[in-house]
Amino acid sequence: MAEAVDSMCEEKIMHKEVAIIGSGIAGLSLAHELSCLGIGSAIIDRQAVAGGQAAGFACKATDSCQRCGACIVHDYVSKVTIDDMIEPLLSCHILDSSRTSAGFELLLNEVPARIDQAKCSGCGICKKVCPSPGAIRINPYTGSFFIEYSECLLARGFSCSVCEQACFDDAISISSESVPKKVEALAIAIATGFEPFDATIKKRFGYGRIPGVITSLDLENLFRSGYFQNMGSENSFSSIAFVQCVGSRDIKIGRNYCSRVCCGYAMRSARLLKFMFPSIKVTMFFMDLQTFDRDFEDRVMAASREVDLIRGIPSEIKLGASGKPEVVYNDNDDEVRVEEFDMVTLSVGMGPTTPHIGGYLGFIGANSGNYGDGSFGNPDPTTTGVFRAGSANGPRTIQESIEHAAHVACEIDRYLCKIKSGVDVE
Amino acid sequence: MTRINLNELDPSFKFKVASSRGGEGLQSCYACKACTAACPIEKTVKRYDPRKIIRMALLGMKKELLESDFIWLCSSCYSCSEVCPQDVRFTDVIYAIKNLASSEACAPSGLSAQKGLLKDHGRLYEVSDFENEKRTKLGLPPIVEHPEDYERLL
Amino acid sequence: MEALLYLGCTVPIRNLNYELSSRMIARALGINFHDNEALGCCGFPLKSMDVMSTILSAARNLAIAERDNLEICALCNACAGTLNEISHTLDHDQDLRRQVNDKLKTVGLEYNGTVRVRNFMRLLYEEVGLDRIQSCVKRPLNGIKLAPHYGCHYLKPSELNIGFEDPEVPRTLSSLIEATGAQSVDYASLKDCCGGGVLGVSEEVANSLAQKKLQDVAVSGAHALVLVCPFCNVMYEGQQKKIAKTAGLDLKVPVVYYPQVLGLALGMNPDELGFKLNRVKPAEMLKLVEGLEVF
Amino acid sequence: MNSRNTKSIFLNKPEFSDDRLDRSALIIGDDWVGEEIAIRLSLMGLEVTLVSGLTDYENHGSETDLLLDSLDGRVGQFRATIVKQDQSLNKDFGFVVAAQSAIKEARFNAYGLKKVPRVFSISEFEQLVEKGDPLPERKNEWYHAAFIDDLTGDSSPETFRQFLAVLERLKAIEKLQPYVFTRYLKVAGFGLEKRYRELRRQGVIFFKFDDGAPTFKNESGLWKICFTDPLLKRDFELTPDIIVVDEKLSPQTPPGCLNRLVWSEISTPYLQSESPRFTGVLTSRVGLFAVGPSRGVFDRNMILQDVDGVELEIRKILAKTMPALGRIPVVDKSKCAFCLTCVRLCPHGAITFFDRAEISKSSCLGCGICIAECPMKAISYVNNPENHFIVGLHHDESKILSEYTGKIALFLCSRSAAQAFKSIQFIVDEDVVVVEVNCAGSIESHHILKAFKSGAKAVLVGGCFRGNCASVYGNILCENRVDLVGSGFENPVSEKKQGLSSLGINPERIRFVPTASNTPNILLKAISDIKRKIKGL
Repeated sequence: MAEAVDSMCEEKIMHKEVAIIGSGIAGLSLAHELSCLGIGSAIIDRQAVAGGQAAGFACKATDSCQRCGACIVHDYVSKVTIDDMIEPLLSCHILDSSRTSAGFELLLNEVPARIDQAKCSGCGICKKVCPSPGAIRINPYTGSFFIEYSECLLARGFSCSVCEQACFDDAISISSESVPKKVEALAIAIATGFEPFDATIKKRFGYGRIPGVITSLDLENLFRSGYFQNMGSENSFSSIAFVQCVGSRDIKIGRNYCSRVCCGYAMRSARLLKFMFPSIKVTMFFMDLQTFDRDFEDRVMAASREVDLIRGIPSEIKLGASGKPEVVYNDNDDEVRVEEFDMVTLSVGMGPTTPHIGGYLGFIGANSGNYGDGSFGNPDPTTTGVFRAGSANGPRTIQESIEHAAHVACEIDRYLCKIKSGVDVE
Repeated sequence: MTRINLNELDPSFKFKVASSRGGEGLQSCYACKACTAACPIEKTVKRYDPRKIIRMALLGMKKELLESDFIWLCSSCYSCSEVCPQDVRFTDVIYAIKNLASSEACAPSGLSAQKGLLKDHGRLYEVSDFENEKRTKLGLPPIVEHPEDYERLL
Repeated sequence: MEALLYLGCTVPIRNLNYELSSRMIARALGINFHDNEALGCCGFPLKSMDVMSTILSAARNLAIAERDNLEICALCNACAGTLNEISHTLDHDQDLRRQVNDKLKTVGLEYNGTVRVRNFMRLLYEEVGLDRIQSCVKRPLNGIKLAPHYGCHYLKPSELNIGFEDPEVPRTLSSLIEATGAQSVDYASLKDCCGGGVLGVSEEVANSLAQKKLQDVAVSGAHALVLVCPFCNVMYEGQQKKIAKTAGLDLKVPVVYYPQVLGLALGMNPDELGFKLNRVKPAEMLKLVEGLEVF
Repeated sequence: MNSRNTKSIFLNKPEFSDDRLDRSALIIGDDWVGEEIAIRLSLMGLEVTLVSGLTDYENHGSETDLLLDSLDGRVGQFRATIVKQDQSLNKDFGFVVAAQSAIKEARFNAYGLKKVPRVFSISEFEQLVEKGDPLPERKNEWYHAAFIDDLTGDSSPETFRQFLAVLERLKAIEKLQPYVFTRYLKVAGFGLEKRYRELRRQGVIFFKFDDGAPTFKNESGLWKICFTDPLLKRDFELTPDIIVVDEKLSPQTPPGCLNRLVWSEISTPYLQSESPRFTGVLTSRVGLFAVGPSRGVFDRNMILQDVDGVELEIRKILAKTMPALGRIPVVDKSKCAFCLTCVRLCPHGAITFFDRAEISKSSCLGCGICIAECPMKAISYVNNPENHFIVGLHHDESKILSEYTGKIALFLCSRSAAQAFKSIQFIVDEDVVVVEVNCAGSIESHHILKAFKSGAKAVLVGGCFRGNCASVYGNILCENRVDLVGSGFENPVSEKKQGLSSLGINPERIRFVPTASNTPNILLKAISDIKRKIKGL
């Protein structure tokens, strides 16, 4: 297979010092820091738009900033976009990878449907004519359009070029075949981020079954989409509950670790909702409140005046007679209560993205992405030349991911210095 | 209520429960309350609370726990075990505690009687000729008692 | 298919309607039940006293089934649950099995951990299947509304039911009911415990647990409560009068076993299915069965 | 303001040009963090000076006996006065790293405990454990040890990690019953949850109090802990053989001269501003870095990451690979009136003053606050005429002014509102004119007034949320100016408010909208709101 790709794309081999897998905040900031150190990199992502999960997070500012950091992602996207040292390889799937004498070789496949951003004027005709809803989307940074290939009819084996024909700017290219690409790099950085816990696994919380039960990521989308802002004054939205530790601190599902970011996340969301709807009743079910900010004490004190803090995890969320979720829990006075809420947010924990990586980077031995083990947070000693940045190495906030990426940039720099000076790194 | 002096309790009790069959999960509990909220008995009898029973065992309140009436109230529905994120398996833990109480002769008389029945008949109900006649009339095979096996095994 | 029918203590003495109807429909659906008179108590009642006694009692029955080279089909949820649990435990705990076998030797038995245990519903669901049941229905129970009650040991511990049933959103009994053409009615306390486990210790507590469900079913519009466990039957049928009296309620909830319901759909007559032995007569339900002479 | 510091503004004649950065660093804090950084920076070829991180001269047991007395300046040209006993010397540095260690303060007082032989702080006890003889005076069969960790609820996972380590070491001791009294278990550190579970299995009992914390009573020399178990809701007492008390980790109060350099909020002792834009070790002053406790991070691994962060940032500055800052204001010295407004208000300390104001290119982030605030209009972005407004005027005002007619003028901060606008640019109708600015702090009242004068229907100013501005308070200055234009200010002579309404313009036509790069909806709503309003006027 490798030969076949070789012959097809001889001119398309890209040489970079570092191949970064994942264009989330960790990948972006790592690429930026490396570039500042004079190290070139390629950022590979399956998605058509850089930014990863953090780009989908919402601003939690009330009348003032709550330091969630979600807004910074935009800065890094623009920094990376204008940087010649960094080659973004978006809409690219990794087919195969191997270790070579010079480092690593990655075989990629660029999806065959693309919009040339330089030509696109953003008229939106493509979106209007596209027969597959969700295939043509709006880039949250530029407002321009891109093709989400997994939703495109081409990806499902149909032939379709409606958008290409409709485009006034000649910006869309739909080819029948995907474009193979090859990247050669001296080091690999895994910045694949995290996978949110699949809340349907905890069936007793009724996610996907009971209307009004959402995950923290759904709540982000509601914030972003302006759902709450557009609710208007006649809304019937008067209560929301947060259930912490869904998919973390849970040995039954093999997640014997604290997801670290959820308490802060939920607290910020709670305060934002309280700011939007001053009379809303916010209840938070938790086990131990984790420090999430340097002024934790003040913030928790402030929050505890606004939020009903209930120490205890509910046993079940039921569908109430009125069609709203009912939470069964034991309150602070030891009474079992069944309380109806307009909305219940499950604060889903962060999990490793191992299943993806194991597939194509298994050979590197980079599959120990298990957050649950004790080595969590330490560099993987068995994988020379492979680095992990951001949440691929353990649950991290946006700022922590940026800081960790800076640290990994230094580590990569030291590694490259060593191999360039001929020091035996094994 | 009088103060309980921790110094006078038995710290080894928790290890005793944890080393009994079924009691292994006792020390995994971090008191998240999910079991209490799930327990159907707790809703009727406040003094039966899985989390509190675990706590009493952990603190070494051996005498009070083993002599209590409420440890026998578990309906063995496994609701607590299902919701527990730490895999405590409280249904098994409470069995272990009840076993310890039984070994200290604290079991309700009804339970000891059941053991007697099993030893005498090999089953919970004595099978009389009347029962077997009724069964034969309905075309069902007769029931045979095997007390000797149970006598030997138990 | 072949299975060793495990009756346990209660069914063959107190719940002959369950046994009768189960044998009837098994025969009709091609399940060949074997009887072995050596079987005894599963050991569940001794669990509170001494778990080891339970293990030995269960192991004895498992060993008998192993000798017969048959899988166990139990009618009682508690028996099925206990035997299943102990068979799992013995599968994974070699030390315990050695210990158990030392004891079993004294009664001339040995257990090597090969016996599968399922309750009758699981057998129907997995071996016969909904499609075949549906195709065998001669008299669809259209218009009949039934409230299923699974019972705790049917659903839990969930690790014993992987691939079969989900305790959070149970559905097998409902779909079995619907296979007969009847309508399965959902109600608030569907997953609640009957309370049978504490009846021996506190009748008051046990009754208060059962009461909720009886009331819910009474207002749900169901013609009967469908059970699959004699333990639950003790509460919902046996205690119903007492519960109603204590609480000052007018409760008359007919309680039937699933095999009785299925039997009707398969065209059997109520007498064969032991309906005479039901204490609260499901008269409304039987009235709705097409072409049936109401007794 | 400290008088000495004020004076130093005059005395510090810039000795370095921007192209010549001094390859030396001052590290404030001389324990392990400071030393790590010192080693790293030395390896980079920097000349390093370590001074004590303590402000209190009398009782410091630091390695060096150098103490920082004053500090001022900017990247490449920091000037410090360092005191060594009675001597005082001035020295110049290219960079400054604040790496003060955390203060560990045992919370005996917070819990009403007194230090007696059986009561230890966790650090003291840790040393006993290391010596191998941690349990004095074993009398009873069971030895009860009480560990008080974070009853106040504000502790860090690092303290819990310390407790875990100690408890793990104790497990070999037979018949020892440890109790941990706490509020929230801080397991949000890597690996802590797993270790916590293991300790439970080993028999450690954890009491978690929401309120009604235990009380400590001294009874004939022994401490008795009385508490209501939050779980059982029953009263207990315990007379432990030893009590081990946690320590509050807090940053050291930085020397006043440091605080002044970074516009740190008075309420916090941290050197990093609230804004999340100061990621890693960055502060609002280029070339001054905050590490670990100085910025609120206590985790050892994260502090070590900061050491890398410092190396990286210094290398960036030395290699001048910082992204082109552009839009650096320039002072027209002939107009400068010596008023020091710019010096006082520059949030990045980029402006020096010798005879006239001078802006350091490597320190300036180009926010333009100085331009807006200079009463003499002596400062402008002349070196990059296109860019007072990124899309806009200043030097070609007539062009953009003509575009205002009949439209809504949007003045948007490049870091927030302008980015948010990008994602809605295709949705918004064409009756808006977008003027992008580097920082909302550079928008002056006259920009707004000119827009109205040129026929704008309304003006909407989009800046960062409070606490988010990369120039600390550019957004607040801007908001105040918008307020002033809108509602007016009182004329001291006529005692009348003079604002837009005095010009016959309804003040509803102007609004400041706090926005973030990822809140296009807020901006969109603000635009449609103001459209609706002006329709009604």
